[in-house]
Amino acid sequence: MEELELMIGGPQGSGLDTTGQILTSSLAYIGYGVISDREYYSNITGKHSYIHMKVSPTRVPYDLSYPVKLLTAIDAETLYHHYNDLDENGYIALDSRGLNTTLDRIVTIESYTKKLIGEDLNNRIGSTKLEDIVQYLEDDLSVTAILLDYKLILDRLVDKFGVAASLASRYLSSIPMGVISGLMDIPPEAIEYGVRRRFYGREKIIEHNVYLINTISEEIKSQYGTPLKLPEPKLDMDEVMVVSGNDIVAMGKVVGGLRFQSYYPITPAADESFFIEANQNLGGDKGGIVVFQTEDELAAIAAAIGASLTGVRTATATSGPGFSLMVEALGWAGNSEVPVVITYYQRGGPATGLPTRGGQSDLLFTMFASHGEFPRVVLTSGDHEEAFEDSIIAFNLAEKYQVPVIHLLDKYLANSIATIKVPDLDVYRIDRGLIHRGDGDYVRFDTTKIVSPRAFLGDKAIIWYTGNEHTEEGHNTEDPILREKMYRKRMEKLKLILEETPKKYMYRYYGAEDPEYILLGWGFVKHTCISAVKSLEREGYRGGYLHIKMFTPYPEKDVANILRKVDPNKIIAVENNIMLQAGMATTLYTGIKIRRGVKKYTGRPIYLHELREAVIDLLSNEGKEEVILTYGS
Amino acid sequence: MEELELMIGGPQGSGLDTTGQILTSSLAYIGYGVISDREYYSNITGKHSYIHMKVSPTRVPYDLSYPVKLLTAIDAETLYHHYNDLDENGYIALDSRGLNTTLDRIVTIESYTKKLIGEDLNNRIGSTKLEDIVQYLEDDLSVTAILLDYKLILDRLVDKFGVAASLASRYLSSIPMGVISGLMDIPPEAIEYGVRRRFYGREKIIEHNVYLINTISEEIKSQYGTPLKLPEPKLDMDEVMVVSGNDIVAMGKVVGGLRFQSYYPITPAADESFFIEANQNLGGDKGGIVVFQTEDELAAIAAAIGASLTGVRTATATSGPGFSLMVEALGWAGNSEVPVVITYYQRGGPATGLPTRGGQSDLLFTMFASHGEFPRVVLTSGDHEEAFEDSIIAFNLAEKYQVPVIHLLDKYLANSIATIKVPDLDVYRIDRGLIHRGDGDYVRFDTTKIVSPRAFLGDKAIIWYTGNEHTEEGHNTEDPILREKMYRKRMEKLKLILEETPKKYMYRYYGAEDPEYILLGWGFVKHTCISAVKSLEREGYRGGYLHIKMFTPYPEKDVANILRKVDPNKIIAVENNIMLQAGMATTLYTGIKIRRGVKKYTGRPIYLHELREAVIDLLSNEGKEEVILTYGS
Amino acid sequence: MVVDLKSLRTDVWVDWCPGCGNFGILNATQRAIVELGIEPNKIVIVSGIGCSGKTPHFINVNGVHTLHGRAIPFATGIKIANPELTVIVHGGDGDLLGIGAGHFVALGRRNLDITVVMHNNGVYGLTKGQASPTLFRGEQTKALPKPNIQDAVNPIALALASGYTFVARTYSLNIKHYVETLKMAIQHKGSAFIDVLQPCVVYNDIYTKDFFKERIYVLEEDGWDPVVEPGTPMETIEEKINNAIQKSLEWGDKIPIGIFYMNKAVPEFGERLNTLIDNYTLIPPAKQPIAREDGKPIITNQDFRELFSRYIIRRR
Amino acid sequence: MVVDLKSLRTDVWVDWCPGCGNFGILNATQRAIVELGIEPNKIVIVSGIGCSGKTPHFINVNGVHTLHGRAIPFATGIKIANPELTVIVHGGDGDLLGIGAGHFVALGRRNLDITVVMHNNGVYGLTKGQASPTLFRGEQTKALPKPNIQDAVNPIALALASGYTFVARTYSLNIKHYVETLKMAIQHKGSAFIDVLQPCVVYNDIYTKDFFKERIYVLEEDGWDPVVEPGTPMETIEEKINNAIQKSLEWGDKIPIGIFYMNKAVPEFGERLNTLIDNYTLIPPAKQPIAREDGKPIITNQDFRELFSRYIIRRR
Ligand SMILES: Cc1ncc(C[n+]2csc(CCOP(=O)(O)OP(=O)(O)O)c2C)c(N)n1
Ligand SMILES: Cc1ncc(C[n+]2csc(CCOP(=O)(O)OP(=O)(O)O)c2C)c(N)n1
Ligand code: SF4
Ligand code: SF4
Ligand SMILES: [Mg+2]
Ligand SMILES: [Mg+2]
Repeated sequence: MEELELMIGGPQGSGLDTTGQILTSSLAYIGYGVISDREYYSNITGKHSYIHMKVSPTRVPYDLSYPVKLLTAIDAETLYHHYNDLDENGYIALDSRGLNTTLDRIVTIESYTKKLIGEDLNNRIGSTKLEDIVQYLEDDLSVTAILLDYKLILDRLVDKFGVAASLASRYLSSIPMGVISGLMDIPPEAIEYGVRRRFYGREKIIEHNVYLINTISEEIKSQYGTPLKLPEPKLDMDEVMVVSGNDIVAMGKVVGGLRFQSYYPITPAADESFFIEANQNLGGDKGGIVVFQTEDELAAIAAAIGASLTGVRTATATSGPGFSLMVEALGWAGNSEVPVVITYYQRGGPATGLPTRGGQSDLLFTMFASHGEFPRVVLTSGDHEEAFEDSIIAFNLAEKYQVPVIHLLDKYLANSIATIKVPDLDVYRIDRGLIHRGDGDYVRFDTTKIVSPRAFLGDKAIIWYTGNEHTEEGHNTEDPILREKMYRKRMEKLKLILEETPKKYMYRYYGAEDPEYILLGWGFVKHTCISAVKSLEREGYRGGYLHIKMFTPYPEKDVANILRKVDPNKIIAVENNIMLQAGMATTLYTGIKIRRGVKKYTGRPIYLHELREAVIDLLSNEGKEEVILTYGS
Repeated sequence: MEELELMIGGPQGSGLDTTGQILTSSLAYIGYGVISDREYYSNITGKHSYIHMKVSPTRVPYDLSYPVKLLTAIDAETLYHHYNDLDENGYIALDSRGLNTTLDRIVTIESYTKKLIGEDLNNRIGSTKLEDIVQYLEDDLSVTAILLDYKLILDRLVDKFGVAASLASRYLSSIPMGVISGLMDIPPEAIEYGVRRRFYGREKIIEHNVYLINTISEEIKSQYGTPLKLPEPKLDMDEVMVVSGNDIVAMGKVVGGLRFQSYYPITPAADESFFIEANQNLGGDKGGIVVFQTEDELAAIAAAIGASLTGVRTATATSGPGFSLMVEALGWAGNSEVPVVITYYQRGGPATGLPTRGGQSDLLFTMFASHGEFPRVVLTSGDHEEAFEDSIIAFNLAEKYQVPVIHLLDKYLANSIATIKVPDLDVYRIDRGLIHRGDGDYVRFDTTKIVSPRAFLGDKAIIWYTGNEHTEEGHNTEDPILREKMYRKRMEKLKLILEETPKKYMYRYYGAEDPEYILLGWGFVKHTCISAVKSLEREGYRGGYLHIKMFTPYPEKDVANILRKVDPNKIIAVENNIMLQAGMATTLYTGIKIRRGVKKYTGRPIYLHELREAVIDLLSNEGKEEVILTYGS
Repeated sequence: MVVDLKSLRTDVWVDWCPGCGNFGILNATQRAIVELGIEPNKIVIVSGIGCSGKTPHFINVNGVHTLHGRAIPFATGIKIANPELTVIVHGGDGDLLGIGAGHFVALGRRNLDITVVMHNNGVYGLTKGQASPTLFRGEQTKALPKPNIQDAVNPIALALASGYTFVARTYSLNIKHYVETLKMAIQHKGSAFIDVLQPCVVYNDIYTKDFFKERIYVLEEDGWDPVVEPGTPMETIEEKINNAIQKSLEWGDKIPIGIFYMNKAVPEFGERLNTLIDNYTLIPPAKQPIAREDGKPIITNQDFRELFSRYIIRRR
Repeated sequence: MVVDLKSLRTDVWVDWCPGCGNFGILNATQRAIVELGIEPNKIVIVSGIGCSGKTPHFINVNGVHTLHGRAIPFATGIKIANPELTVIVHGGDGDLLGIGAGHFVALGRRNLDITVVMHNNGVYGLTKGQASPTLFRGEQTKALPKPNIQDAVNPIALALASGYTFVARTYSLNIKHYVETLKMAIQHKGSAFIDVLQPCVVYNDIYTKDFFKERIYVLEEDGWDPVVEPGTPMETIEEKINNAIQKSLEWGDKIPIGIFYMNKAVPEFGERLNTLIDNYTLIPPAKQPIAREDGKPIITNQDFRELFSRYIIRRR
């Protein structure tokens, strides 16, 4: 076994988040590369949630795929969602007490989902009883079922440590960890390391968890051996960071010089602001970062712009509904040439949509949001490393060109935890662009330059800003000639950005130099596409993946050159939306019509196995325009 | 002289609006076709404003152009703005008392504008004294200057009617009307007709105005003759309407079944709501229209959506800044399949921009506004007739397909007064789409149909709506399969709309069947483009004008077919924006790259004379990509 | 149609946390509807976003689950277009007094006949426990990394300052009191606001059931007279408003619930509209036909000419 | 730098209507700045959209003319990022209490040291005279086709309910009173609100100069004590708030101007931030370096490892 995919499922509120963090830390401590995606409902307690994790000894395995080798369930419901996700010869762990559960007794499953599951189970097995499902898995897939009495296990805590019986259930999530630890042969000190990190300083909790996990692990090993043990890790990192997308963006922003972040809570963006707040003190003389919870997103962006005018690097973080409310002020920033970064985590739309699920359906919106025309940057990131780098670059672009920068990410990235290299900060520079420090004859909007030097409110010069068209001083004007000049000055920044920005921040190409087909994508589809291309190569399809990072301004010439390597019919956009928005943006700027695509908009990520199939399908059926993916619970 | 262009200028607050209305009515009464554009600052009192009017005996002359034959000035400032706008052998009328004014004494002109004017005058004439400018116009352009002592004229009111001296200045704008009336030989009863309409019932005011205008007119005729008299009118309309764009849209909405309009005041949209409010009572048993001023635009759109759910045809009217605030709720309407019409009058952006000037820079924004993907209609109108028709069609599309419809107009249309045919309402049908009236087994979002029958809140069925993804009943769901189904169901409406909507609501083509070049445009550029094509035809350029009306969904096949008649290099987009947004939309959907354009974004309309020149320029210089227009004060 | 508690339930699983105060609100709201005997198709529950926002899905009457902060304007449109509907807004404290505060104030200015029920739990429940506008400065509920640095807004005082003509507070676990209060609010002709104290068992470890149990007392039992009848002199009205505001400042060992203020003398928004629009009350927008049998607009050519005669010119 | 009245004028023509009350506000604001002796580069005037919104262009100090309704949040960002600046908001009554009401309430909850000057003219001036939120129901100013059907909001009461610690009213044509009031508001450490009665000569034919001349009287001359000093007992504070609200209801033959309420005991927002952020007061965001001389981030590799040590794992 080269890599391992596993899953832990249970109700929201049962500690899955913590489980994911501990396990990832433990595995990272041993030296494995890990990605861990978390799927959950917009609900605080009770609905089904799960962690889908991929572990590799050789790389950071971003390309989540199905089937999984191991499924551990905290509750009975889990198996109903995932019995189809298991690999042959796989393993499941569940509570032996729940075996006579039937589907109709699970109240927390939505009726539609229940109907589908019921139909499928009845067709396949003729029963919805858990016991029968287990039997089926054992028979048909040679799955090994590990049945444990969860209550008895938790009672050990009561017996050994005197934990109150009512509180013992808080340790439920240690049971799957124990099973995983056993089957994978994770050493006890690695588990302890992971637990200790998570519950830093809370010794009792650490003790209980470690005890439980490690004893279960031993028992599992003695009974089942260590069939899921991976080869020794071979990644060349002595040190890794275990971070979610939210975390790493926050870190990038801190390094990039963020000193004022305003926000209004929203999934999946808010965790970034909480992270910054938790780390807002930079150490005595460096001061600290203001993290400001506003009354709404209209205020969040307005406050960020206001703060920026004083010369502070400012940002706000939000998601679709919040950004929709920021649109008017975005135009103000564009008009007044204000550097401000909007970190935008896409989730499933439209409206409230699927608030805790992913999507990539806001690209065209960000490219054209707000009435009127003004320059902006739309920058997107495909993985944690890119996200870190882009978070710094975003500020540089914002200040150098005095434009709002929208850093567009998605929930998949935001909520997945990865083990990545600790970045080397020496490669970064803070580029603040042109700054005017004196007083004298200064005018803020000097039309002799495309980017005129910026002075800060509170420094020596007196400055005016306005949302109206303005004179060089910043006073309202309606003079047609001046209007034309000022308008063009602003818009010409787009050309400048395109000329001056290194290409790697605009797009990246992976794969064959002479491809027969090209996948085109952006954001979190990146590694899944790269892996699909690689894997298809082995089957004789020579292809490439074009990863677009900057959509405004759009690197049209380079992209066109790359895409012209293949017939337009051999370009396949891969996106978490229905319109193929990156494809549309590409057509818009290159004139190359992108007709074909792999689309997924269920809120779940695109998995490698389904992408591979879809690409093969499209490459083998010329007439087919789209494949719509729906895998994942 | 076949047609006449004239101008009346004066300070904001001096009654120019009224002047335009009276004059247009008087001319319409005689039988002329008139268009009257009004340009004004974002200011209540004092800044320069003017009416630019074109009068034709044979048509409604939408194609405003320069130079003008007659300039009448209420104040001294006017001539500084318009001395360049005059035609040879033209006429100016101004107050003899202001002749020794110099530019530096006019405080109300912006400093930048003043600088440009000063430089030009000094170069050309070596003086900024009004007297010298008049002299120059007489010498160089053979202009006839009609110098009148305005104060003496107004004193007649004091003498004859005992009007208080302090109030006499309210009649100032009658002086230009008198001059125009004289030079054009407008009969006294036509003047009286126009005045009476405007000041209906206020007999004293009517008397004073009529007296003043007609006496001045007589004097002018006796001194200058009637050099600007047009041929007898030949339009085949017995009856006309004299309406602004705001007015005609309001009328269309009333006819179309609007019963609830929410709005928040904003230029240039608010006049539409005031018009509806003034006419809200439809006559006893028909009831009346609620016109509801909200606390902001977030509330305006929310209230409109809420009202729509009860089965009422609802709309809101706004401009860029307001629409920017409506973006989130727009997505809610799309997601919940709510018919609602947003009448959107574009003005100069971005942000507050040029609040009282025109623009066409919000097209791409409306096409992609709001996070997530959902169907919508973006419909645009090119003149008053189209606007009327589209206002009705908009409701039909909204209800038939249960989608938000954005009816995109511009300030040029909104604020220009035209004489148009009284519409025949018998050609219109109210299409309310599928409606469910009973109770029983109804579900609101029946996925077996693309458009499922709508029930109204308050009728028999119980209904749920939500901004989340939802079940057929309207409850939140996160089921991936149902999500995919519901999402696709919504998006497929776009195809349906494209298939079922008559082509004339999507695009119109004017000009040669075998063109050598094609102008592509939308909105108020329509007639100027048609006239340019016609006029260039006479000079040997055979061309056509493609007028796009619907941008979402986009009639890509038909448009591509038309555009393919010419080399892509011979397609010229003509737009009041810098990005060539309709051109971009066209590339996006057809793949035909539109590189060349005539752009104007000074906030003033595109004039025929400058468009003609620009098109010739582009047709004669293959390498040239753009011509930027800036004419107009 | 017989409306009973059972028929007011839906098939949707109520996904609030076990022990959440929202259950009390849900049950009591259903009970009030039953007791008032309003037909389910004539009620609309309009909600914002949050745990509170899910309420309509659990009640078998019309439900409109809108956007964060916008429940009031959606509800406003519904009520104005079809005044025969009973419209109840359910919103969170963040929803109504944070992002929605502007609309909250505006509704007071209209006295439109809507009942606003605020689920006051001191936190942003659904986004995992940030401070809401009703949490006091210095307080640090469970999910807060640091004590709250914003002052609380006083919902009762804000409602009074905004012009609500019915202002009350109740407690989500005092079902009886809630039911009575809601019934009176619905029956009141005008904008009604109910501040419902609602324990959030997951995130608010300050304002718990225990906390409230000891402190809550009922205003009505206290010889309190909040009612303004038509004809009451201005000074008395002002005095009652002032008393109500003063009462609303009481938050410590004793916390009053009950009706703080109720003014029957202010014309409702529909009445106001009726002064502008012919027959608004009789044939409001939702009752007006817009097309004839043959599909033509109800406005005929002749109607059009009459309505807009001022804009039509017959050539001389 | 010597700041005198003349140097506080700009070259921009003041395009308000002749006789507009805004001229008084403009002059008096300049005068207050001169009298306080604040350097122009350390003041920022932040405005919304409307006739009132144009104010900053006419004063030779920093000016930020923002969006309709958003002046307060823009100002909030400026002040928090650089607390050494004196930040004054100029907004219309529509701007602050209509579209901006949510932010108006939120500022009160923070007690951030900003002064909000509301140009209260009862109308939406720049959009040609629609009713603003301060116009009473039933009133019909010049441009209204029909009498106003929304109730007025009481700005003073709303400010008090929202938590402003300095709440005053003045009159745009009583320059002396305006100057004194504004000076006190600026000097007050906390959120200050001034309701400025401002005749709009073009659209408001009810609240004219003549109207105000007869009615206005100065609270201070009346033995009025609105000040809360640190240490004042809670009951006294509540009483003062109540008195202030009661006073604010007075609008008829007599209209009070002056300070309605002033509380010196509430910690300002910057102080609150200082409890969370090391040295916030000393080195607020605007004073923090973010790069080293060589352009590298001020956060070194070592700093990074220290700050985020919890997220870094050294392989076993
Ligand atoms: C425009 C927008 N911003 C943010 C959110 C995220 N959000 C969802 S619920 C919520 C707060 C809920 O708090 P509250 O209104 O108090 O309701 P509760 O959950 O406590 O009942 C927020 C901020 C959103 N849905 N929309
Ligand atoms: C989002 C938005 N909506 C509407 C407008 C149009 N608008 C400009 S000024 C104004 C109202 C001004 O009234 P007020 O705030 O009272 O200021 P005043 O002009 O009376 O000083 C409005 C609605 C706008 N600029 N932005
Ligand atoms: S988070 Fe709090 S308010 Fe939300 S359901 Fe759970 S207990 Fe109730
Ligand atoms: S419209 Fe009114 S408020 Fe605006 S400038 Fe004129 S008088 Fe002043
Ligand atoms: Mg809450
Ligand atoms: Mg105002």
